Amino acid sequence: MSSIAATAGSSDHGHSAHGEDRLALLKAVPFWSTDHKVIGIQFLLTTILMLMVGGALALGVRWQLSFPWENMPILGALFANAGGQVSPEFYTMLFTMHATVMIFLVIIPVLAGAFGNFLIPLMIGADDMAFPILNALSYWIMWPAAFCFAASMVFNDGLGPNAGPAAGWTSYPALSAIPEAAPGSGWAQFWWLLGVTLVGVSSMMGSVNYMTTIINMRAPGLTLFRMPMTIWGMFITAILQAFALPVLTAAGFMLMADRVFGTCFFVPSGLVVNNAAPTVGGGQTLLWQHLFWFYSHPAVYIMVLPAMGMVSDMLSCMCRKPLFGYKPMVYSLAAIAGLGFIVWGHHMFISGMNPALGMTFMVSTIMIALPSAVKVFNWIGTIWGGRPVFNVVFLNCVAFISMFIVGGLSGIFMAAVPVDIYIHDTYFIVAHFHYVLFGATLFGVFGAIQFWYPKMFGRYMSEGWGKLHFFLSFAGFNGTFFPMHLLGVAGMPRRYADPYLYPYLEHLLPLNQFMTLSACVMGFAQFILIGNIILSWFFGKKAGRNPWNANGLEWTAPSPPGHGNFDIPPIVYRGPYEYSHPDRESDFWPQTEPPEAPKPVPQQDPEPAPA
Amino acid sequence: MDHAHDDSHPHVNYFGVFIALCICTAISVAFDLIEISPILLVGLVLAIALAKALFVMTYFMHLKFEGRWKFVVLAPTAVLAVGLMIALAPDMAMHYYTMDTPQSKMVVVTHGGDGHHSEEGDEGHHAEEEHASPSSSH
Amino acid sequence: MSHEHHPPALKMGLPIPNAKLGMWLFLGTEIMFFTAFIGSYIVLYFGSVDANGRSAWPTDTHVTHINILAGGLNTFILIVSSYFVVVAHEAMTLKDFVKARKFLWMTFALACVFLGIKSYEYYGKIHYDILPGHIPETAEQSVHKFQNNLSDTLDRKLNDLIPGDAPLHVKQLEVPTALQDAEGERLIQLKAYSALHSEFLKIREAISADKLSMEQAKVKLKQLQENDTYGHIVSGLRVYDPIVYGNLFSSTYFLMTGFHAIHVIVGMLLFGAALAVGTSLDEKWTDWVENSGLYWHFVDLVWIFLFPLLYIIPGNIGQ
Amino acid sequence: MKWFWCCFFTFWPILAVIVCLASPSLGWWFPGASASPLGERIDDLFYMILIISAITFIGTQAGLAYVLFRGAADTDKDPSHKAWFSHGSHELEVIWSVVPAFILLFIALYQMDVWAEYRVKDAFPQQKMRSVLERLGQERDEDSSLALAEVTARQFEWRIRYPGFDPETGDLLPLMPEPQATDLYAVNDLHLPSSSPVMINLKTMDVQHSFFLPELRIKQDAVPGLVIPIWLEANEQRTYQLLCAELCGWGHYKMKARFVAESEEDFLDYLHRLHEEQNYDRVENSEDVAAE
Ligand code: HEA
Ligand code: HEA
Ligand code: CUA
Ligand SMILES: [Cu+2]
Repeated sequence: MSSIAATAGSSDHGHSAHGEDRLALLKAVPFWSTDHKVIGIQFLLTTILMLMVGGALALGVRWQLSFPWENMPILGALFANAGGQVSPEFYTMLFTMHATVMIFLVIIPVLAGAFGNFLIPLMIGADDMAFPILNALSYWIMWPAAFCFAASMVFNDGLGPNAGPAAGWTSYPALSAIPEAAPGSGWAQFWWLLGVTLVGVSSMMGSVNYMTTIINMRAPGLTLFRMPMTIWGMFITAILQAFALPVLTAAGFMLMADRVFGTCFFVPSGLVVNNAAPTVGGGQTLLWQHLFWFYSHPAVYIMVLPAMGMVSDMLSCMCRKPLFGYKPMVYSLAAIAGLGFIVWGHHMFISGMNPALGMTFMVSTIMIALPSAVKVFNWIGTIWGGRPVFNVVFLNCVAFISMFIVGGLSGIFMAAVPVDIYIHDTYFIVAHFHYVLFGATLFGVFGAIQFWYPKMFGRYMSEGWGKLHFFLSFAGFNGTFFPMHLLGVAGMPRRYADPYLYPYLEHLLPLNQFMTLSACVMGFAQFILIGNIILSWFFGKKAGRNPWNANGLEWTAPSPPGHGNFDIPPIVYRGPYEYSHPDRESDFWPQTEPPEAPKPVPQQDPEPAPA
Repeated sequence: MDHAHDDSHPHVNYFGVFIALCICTAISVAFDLIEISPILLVGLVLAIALAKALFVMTYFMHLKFEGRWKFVVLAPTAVLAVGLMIALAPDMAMHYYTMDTPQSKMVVVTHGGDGHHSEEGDEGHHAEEEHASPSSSH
Repeated sequence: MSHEHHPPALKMGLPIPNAKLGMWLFLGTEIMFFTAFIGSYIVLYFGSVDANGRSAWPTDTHVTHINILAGGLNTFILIVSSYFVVVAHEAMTLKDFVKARKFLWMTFALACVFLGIKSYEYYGKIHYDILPGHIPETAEQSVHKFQNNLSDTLDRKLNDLIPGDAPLHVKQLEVPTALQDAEGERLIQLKAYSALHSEFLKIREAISADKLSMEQAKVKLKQLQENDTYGHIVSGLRVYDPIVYGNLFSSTYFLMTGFHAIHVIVGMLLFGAALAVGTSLDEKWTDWVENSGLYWHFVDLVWIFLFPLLYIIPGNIGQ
Repeated sequence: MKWFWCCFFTFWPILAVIVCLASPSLGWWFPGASASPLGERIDDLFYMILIISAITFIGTQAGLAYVLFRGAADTDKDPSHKAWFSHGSHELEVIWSVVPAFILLFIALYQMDVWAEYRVKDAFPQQKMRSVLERLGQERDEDSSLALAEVTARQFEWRIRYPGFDPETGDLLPLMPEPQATDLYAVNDLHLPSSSPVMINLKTMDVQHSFFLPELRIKQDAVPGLVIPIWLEANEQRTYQLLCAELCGWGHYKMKARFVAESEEDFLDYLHRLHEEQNYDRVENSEDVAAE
């Protein structure tokens, strides 16, 4: 912990007077506040809560896969009746809601909602978002959405094996469009769709807000190519959201209408479902898949681009070295986003899509590895020749790179259509997306929590506990998800409540049990994270304005920043990655430091009286 | 309505634009009344719609007087909007595989209606008749 | 709204206020929203094929009860209202708030007219039961629908004649006793009912034996309607001709026009907010009027495309 | 501590590689060698991508380990020494975009044939499929369907329809799009001739399902409202697993069926057996039934 440890402590003392401020930010959390920092923290705490909910649902899934049809402890007693046994309907509901919670209430809101909100104004030197009220709404609308999801779990027969949406998070019709097709999903599916629409509205509000803020409210001197990668990531994510999400919202309305008003966009006529009368209709089910993936493929990049941005910033700071290839990094981010719009069909290779489309989508999908490759190599290049500090932030960032490579490479297998014929809808897919979603994004988020925590609360998080959390998460994660590749190759289909019905899968049971064990380790490791977050509020080492000796604008504001963020309006003179400049004494060069400064001042900290 | 000629910052003859839009609408409706080949009609009517849209955007929405950012905002949506439809077409509009629905097995004969505008006529739907080849699917 | 903190010379970004930029970006999202609807409509239109592999979309305006003149009128109304909005905004920038209010009011009124015409069209659809999920697509379904409608009519009549909560089949059993006790008008009604009911039973039997074609059903209904005793009960009934892909047609029609109408209502709310402040409308509202105006023009734009796509082109292409 | 983490990030890729190398022998690998020629080509493609990505994986992880170790060593040597001040290298950027670009383009183009053969109707081995039908003695005219059976998925079973025999000549009839009086039916039991390509039509009665033969590496969704042709060719005469691979409701996991690949004679025999079972009117038993 060379240079960081050396200087970080020095600014501690000046800010002990901020104690009052620090709590003020937190105290606002349960209430309506339009301050972007409060909203960011609200989002962060909510998503961590939801991570536990989604994780508990995942553990339910894992239970059934390793101890099929045995009574489930804890969760079983709570939810499933029939003596705690997981019924097939309940299993379907478990993985549907697991994915829903993780994607719509954890990953998307933690990136765009929590870090987007907290960081965008601070990193561009603005005092708040462009539309603070809209911003607050975009948080509070999460709760009705969460309520809808909860309602979708308890509707119909109440908490029970027959309740809940039963069509997976992809919600393919006709299963999702015809109530008779999934007995018990009656209103549940409707509530689910309503919930998705509401999170959609929330993200849409957020994205318009972020775009406006980033375009129009940058501090003087902060040109586009001086923006930190985090901001680029958030900006491009917002663009993706803005242009892809409305399509899903529209499709969601169509599906809702199919269920409720008797329309038939996704229901062909003449289907005999569950011995009911043949359907009256005329629509096409594939239309939903196209519209859904037109959003949800860009959405997977929504779930990773901000993390890529944050990792770039953290890596550069932790290695005390400029980001390797800043412009290629920006362009590749944009290229991923652009290509991301034209690859959605790779989820539909074997869905009866026109084969010519299949080929087109294969080529575009494989080519998306190119900008990703540029990013990976540039991250490695950033560490190369740097002076890394092996702290929790850095470890999580390295894990991000390492895991993203695995998840990305498995993406190539699936992008190759002939191979996808075999591995589609097997656990290979499940492995792939957990590697990118948890392995990459969540580790990035863990790092980001550690990194910006001092800015949020004015205190450091514990390094020791952080490392333990990292170690257990990493080991548990790989223990859970690496074997899924092998299950996939062995042909184990996903969304199976009982794969062992098939002789050729029987011998995979022990492996599955090992994975469940690892999942428990990983799951319980998250308690360490939560403990670390809570305890550090009270006992963490106090941090000054710039605990990591970083260059970004956010570090020139007090920790935690008061309302309006900056006590001195920042003016930007350079990019955010001028670490270890050979002509300077200190190994960092804040963006706001005027170039004509007669003597390099190591610690730029004018100690203004707190407001 | 001549008071529209007030001069404000961008000098636009809003009333003129308005008249142009009305004329376009009238032409569209006129196409409906005259005999004209369907393909020509589709082309013309869509062209007119596009023209109207451009009128509204350039003058009423003041895009003519905005900076280059307008392209940055509008070009991606335009490309995506058209692209989405083009990408949907091979699957949804043309069918690579045989359809297997009752409708797709019927032969629909339309005895083209005699006139256009007997609005909400007294009888029910009367012009179209289908000769469904006896739906033998079930 | 927008915070302009930095001196303009140092301001980064675009030379337009945040609110306007935000509105434009929002309109970008709206374009994609309607693209999903309109795009789906177009591909479904061409994809709804019959045995010849050609689109069998119901296009005849007599069948679909699409009224091109009503659509054209609505186009005109939206254009006028768009024009009024620009005039109102111009008046705002010139600080002529009286004039601005006048034009905002007129816009608001025109939006109401638009919705009125829209409801008239909807009413026509509802009247002919061109509603998603209700439309028979084969002769068989037409006949069944006729049977169901007849049965519903009878049930309603029965409930009128024998009020109470008892289930229908119980009431049915009470009819003979009621017939004995009744006199005067009630007796006539009851007789009509039971005569019709026995006709209904025959029809039902014929239908379940597949012995009533649609043409026969029409003749039958005509006979029923001409009957002096019970003709009046069934006077409102109709044997609906089947419309192939009618359900999909009405789904898309209601989806697109419905969401457009919702946007119109939102626009009215935006203008309503500016009008609600009454005479205290002042320059603080200029941005509001401008941005609501942008939104309103977008609503107009959507309609400009819906009009040819829903009204003119299908109405002419089918023949 | 930092050395521990360097080793940590080096160790796990090594472990991953070892696990992968060991897994075939532990049974965590393909369910047997591919049982169809197309499947063999799919496997080959899989292995090709596996090799490319293994090289990439090892390469990038080794690179990562190298920079970590080097970084750790540097901070050890001279704590006051600053990091390398570099904003990147144009040449490197070009190299590491162009090289992967070629590799990726190669992967993409190399897949096309197999995909076309599997999915593009004109590229199906129609000649071979026709000759099987001829050997089975099917009366054919030019445009009768090449499909030998129609598989209809439904919650939660597979229904199979075979063409029947001509009541007069006893010849096998072609499969008609609409059910015929002569058709033969079976549930969850698909029989087809082996060792030559045969085609089936895939349909669904209700929601979306997916026809999955893991040993043959074949998978195709059954889409409501569409008839999708699939062709397959089993190398061996034996019974294979048939699963459903697309979520189709609570019973998705139990849409278990079997696919029996047999010789052409056995297949005809099977059809004859089906024919007899179906036309067997239980006359002798009718009294027993009435007695009950
Ligand atoms: C954060 C989320 C995320 C990310 C970033 C990605 C990234 C990628 N994904 Fe993934 N994907 C998902 C989330 C994500 N995916 C989810 C959630 C699903 C399943 C949804 C469901 O069905 O429920 C899915 C499903 C999915 C499928 C569908 C599979 C199926 O259902 O049959 C496919 C198919 O092509 C695919 C491909 C890819 C590719 C090619 C990338 C690429 O972007 C990866 C590029 C990165 C690299 C390749 C690594 C780095 C590069 C190098 C080291 C350079 C050298 C490499 C080579 C020369 C090969 N993904
Ligand atoms: C960001 C997204 C995300 C994340 C983080 C995760 C995390 C996890 N997922 Fe998730 N998963 C998805 C997204 C995600 N998943 C998606 C999109 C699907 C597809 C669904 C579909 O097919 O439709 C899926 C499907 C899926 C399946 C496949 C189900 C199937 O197809 O049948 C499995 C099976 O093992 C699984 C397991 C796990 C596990 C063990 C974790 C672990 O990482 C979780 C670790 C646990 C915690 C972080 C919480 C710890 C909390 C506690 C320990 C509290 C316990 C309290 C009580 C019990 C009261 N997931
Ligand atoms: Cu059928 Cu899954
Ligand atoms: Cu994807």
